[in-house]
Amino acid sequence: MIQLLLAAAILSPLILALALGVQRWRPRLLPLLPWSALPALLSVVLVPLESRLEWPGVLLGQSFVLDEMGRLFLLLSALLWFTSGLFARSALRDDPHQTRFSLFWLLAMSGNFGLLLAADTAGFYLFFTLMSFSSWVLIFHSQSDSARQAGGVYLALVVLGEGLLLAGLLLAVGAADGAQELTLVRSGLADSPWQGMTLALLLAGFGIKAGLLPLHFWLPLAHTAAPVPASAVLSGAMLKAGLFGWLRFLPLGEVALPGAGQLLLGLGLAGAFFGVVYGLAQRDSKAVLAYSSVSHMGLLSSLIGLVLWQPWLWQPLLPVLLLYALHHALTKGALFLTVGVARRAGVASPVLAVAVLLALSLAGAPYTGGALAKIALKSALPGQLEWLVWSLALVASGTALLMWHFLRVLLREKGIERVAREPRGLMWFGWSGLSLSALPGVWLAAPWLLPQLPGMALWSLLWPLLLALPAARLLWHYPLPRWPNGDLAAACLNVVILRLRSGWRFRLPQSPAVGWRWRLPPARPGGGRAAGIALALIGVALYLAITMR
Amino acid sequence: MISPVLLFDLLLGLSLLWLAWRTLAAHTLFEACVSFIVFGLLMALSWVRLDAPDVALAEAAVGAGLTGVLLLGALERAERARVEAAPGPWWRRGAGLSALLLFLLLAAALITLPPRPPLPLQEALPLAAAEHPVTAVLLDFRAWDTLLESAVLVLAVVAAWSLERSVSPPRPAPVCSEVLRSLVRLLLPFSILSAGYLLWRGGHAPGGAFQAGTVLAAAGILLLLSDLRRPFDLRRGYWPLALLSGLLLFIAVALGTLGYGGTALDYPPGGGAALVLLLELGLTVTIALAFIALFSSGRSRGDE
Amino acid sequence: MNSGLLPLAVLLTSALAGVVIFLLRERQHRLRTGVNLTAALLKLLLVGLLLNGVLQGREYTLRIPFTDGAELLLRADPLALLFLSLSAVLWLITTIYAIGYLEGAPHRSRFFGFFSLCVSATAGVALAGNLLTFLLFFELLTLTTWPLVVHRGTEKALRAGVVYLAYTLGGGTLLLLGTVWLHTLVGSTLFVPGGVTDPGGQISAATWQAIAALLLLGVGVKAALVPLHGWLPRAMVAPAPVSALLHAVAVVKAGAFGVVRILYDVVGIERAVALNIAPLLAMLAAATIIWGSLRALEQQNLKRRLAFSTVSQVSYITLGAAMAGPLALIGGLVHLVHQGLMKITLFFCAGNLAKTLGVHSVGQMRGVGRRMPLTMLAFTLAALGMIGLPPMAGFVSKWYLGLGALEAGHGGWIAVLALSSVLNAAYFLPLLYSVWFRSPLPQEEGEWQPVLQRGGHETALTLLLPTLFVALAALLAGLFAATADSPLAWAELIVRREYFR
Amino acid sequence: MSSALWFSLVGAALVAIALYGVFAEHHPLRRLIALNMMASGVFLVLIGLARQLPGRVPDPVPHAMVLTGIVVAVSATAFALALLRRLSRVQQEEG
Amino acid sequence: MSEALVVLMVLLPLLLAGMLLLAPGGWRQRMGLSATLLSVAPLPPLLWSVWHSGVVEVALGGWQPPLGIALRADGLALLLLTLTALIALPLGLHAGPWFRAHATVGGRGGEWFWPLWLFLWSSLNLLFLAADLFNAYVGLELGGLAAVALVALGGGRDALQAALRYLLLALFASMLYLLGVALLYGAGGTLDLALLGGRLESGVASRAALVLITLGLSLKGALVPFHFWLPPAHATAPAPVSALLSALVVKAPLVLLLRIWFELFVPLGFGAAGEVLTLLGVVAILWGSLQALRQQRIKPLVAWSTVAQLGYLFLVFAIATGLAWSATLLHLTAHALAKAALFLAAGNIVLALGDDRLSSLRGASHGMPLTFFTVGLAGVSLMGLPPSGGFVAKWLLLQAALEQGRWLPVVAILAGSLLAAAYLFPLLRHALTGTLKPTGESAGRSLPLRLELPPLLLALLALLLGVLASWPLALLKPAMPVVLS
Repeated sequence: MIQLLLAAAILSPLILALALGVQRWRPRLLPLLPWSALPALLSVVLVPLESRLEWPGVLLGQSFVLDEMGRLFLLLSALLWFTSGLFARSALRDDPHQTRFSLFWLLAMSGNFGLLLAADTAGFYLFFTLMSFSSWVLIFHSQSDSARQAGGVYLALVVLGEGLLLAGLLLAVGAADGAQELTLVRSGLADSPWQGMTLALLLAGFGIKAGLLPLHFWLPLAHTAAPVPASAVLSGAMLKAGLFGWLRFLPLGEVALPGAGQLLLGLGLAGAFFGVVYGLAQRDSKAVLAYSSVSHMGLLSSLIGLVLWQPWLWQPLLPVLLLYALHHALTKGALFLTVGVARRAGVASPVLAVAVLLALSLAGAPYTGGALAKIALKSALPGQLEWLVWSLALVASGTALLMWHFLRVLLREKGIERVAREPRGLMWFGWSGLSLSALPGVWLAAPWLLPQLPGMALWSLLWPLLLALPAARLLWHYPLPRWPNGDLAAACLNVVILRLRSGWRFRLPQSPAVGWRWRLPPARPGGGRAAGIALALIGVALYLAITMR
Repeated sequence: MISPVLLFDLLLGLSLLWLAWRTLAAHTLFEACVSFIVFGLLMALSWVRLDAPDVALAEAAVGAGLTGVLLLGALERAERARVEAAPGPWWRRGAGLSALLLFLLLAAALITLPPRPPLPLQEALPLAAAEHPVTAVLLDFRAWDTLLESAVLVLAVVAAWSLERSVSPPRPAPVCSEVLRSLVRLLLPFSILSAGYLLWRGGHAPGGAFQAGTVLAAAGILLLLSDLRRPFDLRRGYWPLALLSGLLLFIAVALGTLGYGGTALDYPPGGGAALVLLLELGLTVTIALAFIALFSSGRSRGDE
Repeated sequence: MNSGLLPLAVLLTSALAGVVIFLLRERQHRLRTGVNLTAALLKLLLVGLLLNGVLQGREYTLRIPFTDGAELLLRADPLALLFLSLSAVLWLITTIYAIGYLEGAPHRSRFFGFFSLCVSATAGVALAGNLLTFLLFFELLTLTTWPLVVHRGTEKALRAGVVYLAYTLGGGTLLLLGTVWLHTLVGSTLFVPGGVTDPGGQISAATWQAIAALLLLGVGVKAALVPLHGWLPRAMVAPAPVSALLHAVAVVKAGAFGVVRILYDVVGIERAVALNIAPLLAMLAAATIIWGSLRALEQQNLKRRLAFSTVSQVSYITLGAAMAGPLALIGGLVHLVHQGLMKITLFFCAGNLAKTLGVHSVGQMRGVGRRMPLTMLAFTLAALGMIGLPPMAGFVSKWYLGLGALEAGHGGWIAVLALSSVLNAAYFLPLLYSVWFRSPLPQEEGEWQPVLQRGGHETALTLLLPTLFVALAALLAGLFAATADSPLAWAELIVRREYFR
Repeated sequence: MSSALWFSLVGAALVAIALYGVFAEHHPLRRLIALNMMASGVFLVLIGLARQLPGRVPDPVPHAMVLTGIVVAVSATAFALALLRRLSRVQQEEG
Repeated sequence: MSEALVVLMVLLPLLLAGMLLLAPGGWRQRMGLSATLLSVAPLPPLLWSVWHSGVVEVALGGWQPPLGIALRADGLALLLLTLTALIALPLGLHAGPWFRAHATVGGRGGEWFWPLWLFLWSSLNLLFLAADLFNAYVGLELGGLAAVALVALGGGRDALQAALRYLLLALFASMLYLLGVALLYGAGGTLDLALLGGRLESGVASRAALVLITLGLSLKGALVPFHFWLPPAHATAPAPVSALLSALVVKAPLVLLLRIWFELFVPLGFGAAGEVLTLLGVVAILWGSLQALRQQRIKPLVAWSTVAQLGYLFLVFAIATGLAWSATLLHLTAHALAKAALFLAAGNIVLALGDDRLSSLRGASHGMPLTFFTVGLAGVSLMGLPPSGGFVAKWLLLQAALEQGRWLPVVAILAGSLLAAAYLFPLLRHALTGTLKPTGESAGRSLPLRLELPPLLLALLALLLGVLASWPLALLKPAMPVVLS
C-alpha cells in the first residue's frame, strides 16, 4: 500500500501528462492539474520514514526512499505545486497555449517529486533533468521577447549544468566503485581520489539551480518572464532542488573541507548582500522578489558552506536549515501569488494586509515564521562566529528594506492586468491557501522540526527593522537608478543577440575542398621509337644481373 | 697463306655485309628491292659454300625469286602509302648502339661456343623413311614442324584473302611484249619437268617438296605475267581444295598413323618412303598454289 | 540443423532474396515486397534461433576452404550475435520503411537487390571467424553499398559515390595488407579472445604496431574516425532508407564492430595497451567525438547534421573499446545497439520530412511539430537520447562509458563525454525549439501547409510506424536497461564471458 | 677461324644491321626488307653452327629448321605486303 | 589413348579450319560455332587422365626427343587449355551474332573470323603443350600471323596500321627468339626443353640466349617498354578479337618464358636476372594504370588495363617461390576470364551506342542492364575485390611477396588494384546513372540476349574462380618447376 502511494506521488502527474496527449480527453483532464499534487501531499503525511520503493528493471536499477530531509522538501514542494496549480487553473483559463503549459507543468512536477524521492544516482539525474528541461517551457510560455531571451539564457545554463552534473555524478559514483546508492556515494566522496574535481562540479552543477552568485543571472530573468504560478513554483520548489542536491551528495558532517566550505560561505554571503542591493534598483515587483530569492538562497548556501567548513555544526544546523528553507519557499511563493492577485484584481484591503504580513514574516519581524527561523539560527550558531551573526542581522534589515520597496512597487502595479471577467474563486483559494500555510503553517511545523522552541528575543529581532526605517526614508527621496534586470546576462546577451540577428552562423575553419580535377595531358601516339634503346638497356641489365651476382 | 677458298669466303661475307648496308641505305624503294634480290642470290651462294644444297636451292627460288617478285608487285602501291614521321637522330643513334651491342653479344657467344654432343643420327638414319638426311629430318623426325609450317603457309594465304573487301577476279596483266610470251612458252614445260625431277630426287638427294613447289610457283607466276591464259581465281571452284591438299593430306596421314600405330606421324615400317613421297607431292602442290595465290592476291582488279 | 548450417542460412536468406529481387521486373512490386519481407522475417527467426543457441553455449562454426594455406570461417560468438541481431531487426524495419519511401520511384528492383546483398554482407562481417573472412565480407559491403549511395544518379550522387569509393577502397587496401602480413607471419588469422597467438614470438613490437595501425586505419575508414570520415557527410545524397542503413545498421557499425574485433580478438587488448596502440586510438576517438559535434553545429542541411552527429557518436564505441576496461567495453558495445536505434529514428524522421513535406534544411523545420506531431515526437525522443539524457538509451551507454573511463584510470575522457553532451544539446535543442515552439514560415517560403488535415495520417503508415517502433525501442532499451534481456545485459554477457573473465 | 664460324659472324653482323634497319627506318617496306635480312642472318648463324660438327656430314636439323624458317619468313612477308597494300588503298580512299 | 588426345587438341582445330575454308562464306558462320564445340571435345577426357595419372608425354613421329619433337601435357598446360576452351565457347556464342550485327554495317569479317580463330586456337594449344623450342617458334609464328589477320579484320585505317605495326614487331620478336634458340641448340645440341636442362652450362652463349629469348618473348608479351603496339591493336580490333588477344594471345609468350625461365635458366643460376623483369612488371602496373586513367574511350581504356594487369604476371621472376608461381598463373586465369568478359561487354556497348566515348555512356544502362552488370562483375575481378578470382590471386601474390620481405611488389600490387578501381568505376559510374541523351532518343538500341549472355557467362566464371580457387591450384601443384617446389 505504501509503495503504491509513493509510486502514485511520482507517476500521477506523469500519467496525467501522457493522457493530455489525446485530443478528446483534454477538456475533462485539464481541471485535474492541481489535484495531481495530492498523492505527494498525502505520502508526506501517511508514508512512514525510510520506506523504500524498488524498481530493479528500470534504467539502472531504480529505487526510491522517503527519508527525513526528503519528507520536508516534499511537503513544501507539494504545497507549492498544489496551490500554484489552483492559481494557474484560473489564471490561464483562456490562454491559447493552456494545454502545452499544463503538459510541461505536470512533467516538471513529476520531475520535482521524483528528484526528492530518488535513492539512486541515475534516478536522481533522470528526474533532475526532467524538471530542468520541462521548466524551461514554463518560463518561455508567454513567448514574448523577454520570455524568449530568458528562456534562451535559462536553457544555456541548464545544458551547461547538465554537463557539469553528469561529470560530477560519474566521478562520485566512480569513487564509490560503481555503487548507485546515494548514501554510499555520499560516503564514497569523502575519500575519493578526485574529491576536488567532484566537489567543484557538484557545487557548480547544483549552484546553477540554487542561484549561487556567479551563476544566478538566469533567476531574475526567468521569474519576471514566467507567468505568476510558474515563478511561484520556480522560486519555491526548484531553487530548493539545487539546495536538496547539495544536501544529498555533499559529505556534510562527515569530513572537513575547509577550502570548499569557505568558498561557498563567501559566495553565499556575497549573494545575500548583492541580492538586496540590486533588488532595490528594480522597478518590477517580480524582479524585486527574484532578487530577494537570490539573497535568501545565498544565505542558505553560506550555511551549507559553514557546515562544510566545520562539520561538527551539521547536527544543530540541519533542522534550522530545513525550517528556513520551508519558511522561505512558502513565503516567497505566497508573495508571488500576491503579486498575481494584485495585478489581476487590484490591492483590496485584505490583499494588502496579507501582503504586509508576508513581507514582515520574510523580514523576520517578531512573532512571525521568519523570526522563529532567525532566532533558531542565532541560537544554533556557536559563540565564536560573532561576525556571522552580525552579518545575518544586516541581511535581515536589508531584506526588510527590500520588502518595503516591494510593497511600494506592488501598489503602483495594482490592477495593470485587470481581466474583463472577474477572476474565479480558484485563484483566491490558491492564494489564500498558500498564505495560510506560509504564515501560521510555519508555527505549526516548527515544534515538529526543532527540538525545543527558542524564546522570542524581542530586541535582537527589532533593531534591524528599526535600522531599516531611516534607510527607507533616505531611499524615498533619492531612489536608486534603474539597473537592467538580469545584470550579468543582460550585458553579454545583447552582444550575442546582435550577432545572431546579423545572420552570423557558427563557422568552423573550412578545410579546402579536395575536389582535385586531375586531368592528365592527352596520351601521345605510341612510343615505338623508344623500343630500340629500351632493347639495349634491358638486354645489358639482364646480362649484368647474371654476371654481377 | 690464306687458301683461295678461304679468301673467297672472306670476300663473299664482306660483300654480303656491304650489300645489306646498301639495301638499307637505298634512296628509293625500287633500288632497295633490287639490291635485296641481289642479296638473296649472294645468300644462295653462301649456302653452297656451307654445304647446304637444299637451303641454297630454297633460298635462290624463294628468298631471292619469290620475295623479290612480291616486293616489286607491292612496290607501286607501297610508294603511295602515307607513313609516320621518321624517327629523330637520337633514336637512330640508340638503334645503332643496340645493334652494336647485339653484335658483340652474338660474336662473343659464337666464338666461345663449346662443342656440343652430336645427334644420334648415324643409327637413326637407316630407319628413317628417306635416305637424304635433310628430307628425313623434315618429313620423318620433325614431320610435325613441317605440318605446322604448311599450316602457316595456308594461313598466310587465308589472311591475305581475308583482307580483300571485294571478291573480284585478278585483272589481266598490262600489255607485255611478245618476247616474254614466247620465252614463257619455252620455259613452261622445262620448269614442270624440273619440278617433277626435284620432287623425285628429294627422297635421296638435296631437293624435295619446297624446291619443286617453288619452281612450279615460278612457272605459274610467269604464266600469269605473260597473260597466256585467262587469269584464274584461286578462290573459286576446286582451287581452294587443291591449295589445302598438302595440309589436309598431312593431317590425314598424321591421324591415320595415330589410329594405326598409336603415335602420330610414326610411319609403318614398310610404307615410310611411299607416304613421304605422297606428302611431298601434296606439299609441292600446296606451296606452288599458295605462292601463286599470294602473288595474285595483291593484284586484283580493285587494286589499280 | 547441425551447427555449421545455421550461420550459412542466416547469410544466404538475404543473399538469395537479393538475387531473386534482381531478377524481378520493375512493375512486380507486390512480389518484390513479399520476397523482401519473408526474407527479413526468416532471417529474424534464424537469428533468434542462433541467439538462444549461443546463450546456451552451443558452438556454431562453418569452414570453407579458400586456398591451401587459408580457410573461410563463419562462427557465431556472442559479440557477433549482438551486431547480427541489431542488423536483422533493423533490416526488417528499414525494408518496410524503404517500401513506403520509394513508392513509385524508379529502379526499385536494383535498389532492393543491393539492399538485401548489403545486409547479408553485414551478417558476414558479424559472423566472420577469422580476419580473412572479415576482410572478404568487409570489401563486399563496400561493393554492395556503393550502388545504393549513387542510386539517385544525379551528378552530386555520382561525386559522393566516387568519394565514398576512394575512402572505402583505400581502407580496404590497408586492411588487406595488414591481414596478409599477419597471415604470412603467424600462419592463421583466427579470432582468439586474447589476441592472435604468436607462438614463436617472432613478431617484434614495431611490426605489431605497424600491423595494428594498418588494420585499425583500414577499419577506421568505415568507423568514420576523424581524418577518414570525409565520405560520410557526402554520402547523405542517398535516399533516406540508405542513409538510415549506412549510418545505423550496416557500414558505420561494421567499422566500429571491426575496431572491437581487431583490438580484442586480433591484437589482444593487453598487447594493444602495452604497445600504446589503445591509448592512441582512444585519443583519436575523442578527437572525432569533439570534431564531429563541432562540424554538426555548422551544418544547415538536416541530414548532413545527422551525418556529422553519427561521426561523433560512433567514436563512442571506438573510445569504449580503446579504454581497455570491462565497463568501458560494455558501454561501447551497448552503444553499438543504442546508437543504431536512435540514429535510425532520426533518419526515418528526416526521411519523413523530406518525403511528405519536402523539408531538407534545418531552417524549414520551423513549427513542423504541429504538422507531423508523431514523427516529431519520435525525433525529440531520439534527439534527447543522442544528448544522453535519461531515460533514453544514450544515457545508459554514456553512463557506462564514464564509469569505464574512471575504472581505466584516466578521468579525462569524462570531460570529453560531458563536453560532447553539451555540444549535442547545442545542435539538437535549437532544432527541437524551432520544431515545437516557432510558428512555420509564411506559406510561399515554406512550401508545406501547416495545419494537419482532419482525420488523415500525417504521413504514410509505412513511414510512420517504423519510426515510432524504433523510437519506442530506443526508449525501452534505455528505460529497462537493467532487465535480463536488454542489450545492456547481452553486452555484459559478452564482456564477462569472452574478454574480461 | 673456320669458314663456318666466319659465316656465323657474318650472320651476326647481318642481324645487327637488320636491327638498326628495323628501328631506324620508318617506311614499312624498308623495315620489312630489314626483317627479311635479319631472317637470313639468323639462318646463317644456324647453318654456321651446323657446320661446326666434326666429321663430313653437316648436322641436318639446322638445315630443316632453316628451310621451315624460310617458308615461314616468306609467307609472313607476303601477308605483310598484302596488309601494306590494303592499308595504302584505305588511306587513299579515306583521303 | 591420352597421347592421341594431346595431338588431337592441336590437329582438330587445324582440320576444322581447313574444312571451313572449303565451305562457302554463308555456311561458315553457321558451321563456325559447331567447329568450336567440336574442337573442345578432346579436352575433358585429357583433363580427366592428367588429373588422375599425371603428365602425358607424346614423342611425335615415334622418335624420342633429341631427334623427334615431344609434347608435354602437364598440369600447367591443362589449366591453360581449359582456360582457352572456357573462353572459346562463350566467345563463339558471342562472335556469331556480333559479326552478323556488324555485317549490316558493311563488315565482311564474319566469314573470315572462324578459320583464322581456329588457326589461332590450334597455335595456342600447341604453345601450351610444346616441349620443343623450335616447335614453339613455329607455334608463335602461326599464332602471330593469325592474331594480326584477326586484328586486320577491323577493316578501318587505324586497325590496319595497328595490325601492320603489330606484325612487324611480332616478326622481329620471333627472330630474336629464334636466335636465342639457335644459340641454345649450338650449346646444348638439342631443341627439347627437358634435355637441354642437363646439357647447358653457364657460358656466354647460354647468357646471350637468355637475354635474346627474354627480350623476344617480353616484346611479344607486351612488357612495359615494349607495350606500345598493344593498345592500338587491341582497341581497334573487333570486340571478340580483342577479347581473344587480351585474354590469351598476349599471355602465350609469357607462359613459354615462364617454362624456359624456371626449367632452364634458373637451374643454371641465372635467377638474379629476374629482378629486372620484376622491376619492369612494377613499372608496367603503374604506367599502364596511369595511361588507362587518361583514356577518353572505352576500348583503349580496357586495352591499357591489359598492359597494367600483365605487369602482375612478371612479378614472379624475382620472388621465385612455388606460391608466387601458382599465384601468377591463377592471376593469369582470372584476368583472362574477366578481361574477355569486359572486352565483349565493351563491344556490346559500342555496338549499341554507336560511339565508344566515355562521355556518351550517360544513362546507357537502360537499354542493356545485363551488359553493365557484366562490366561490374568483371571490374570486381580486375580490381581484385572478393569474392572474385582476382582477389585470391592478389591474396596469394601478396603473401608470396611478403614471405620474401619484398616491399616493392607489395606496394605495386596494392596501388595497382586501387588504380584499377580508379579507371574502372567511371565506366560504371557514367553508365549506371544519369538521364538519357539530350536528343531524347533511347540511349542506344537494346541488345538481343544472345549478345548480352556470353560476356555475363565469362564474368560469372571469373567470380566462380574465386570460390573454387583450390581446384586450379591443385592442378598446378604437380606441374610446379622442380627448382621452385
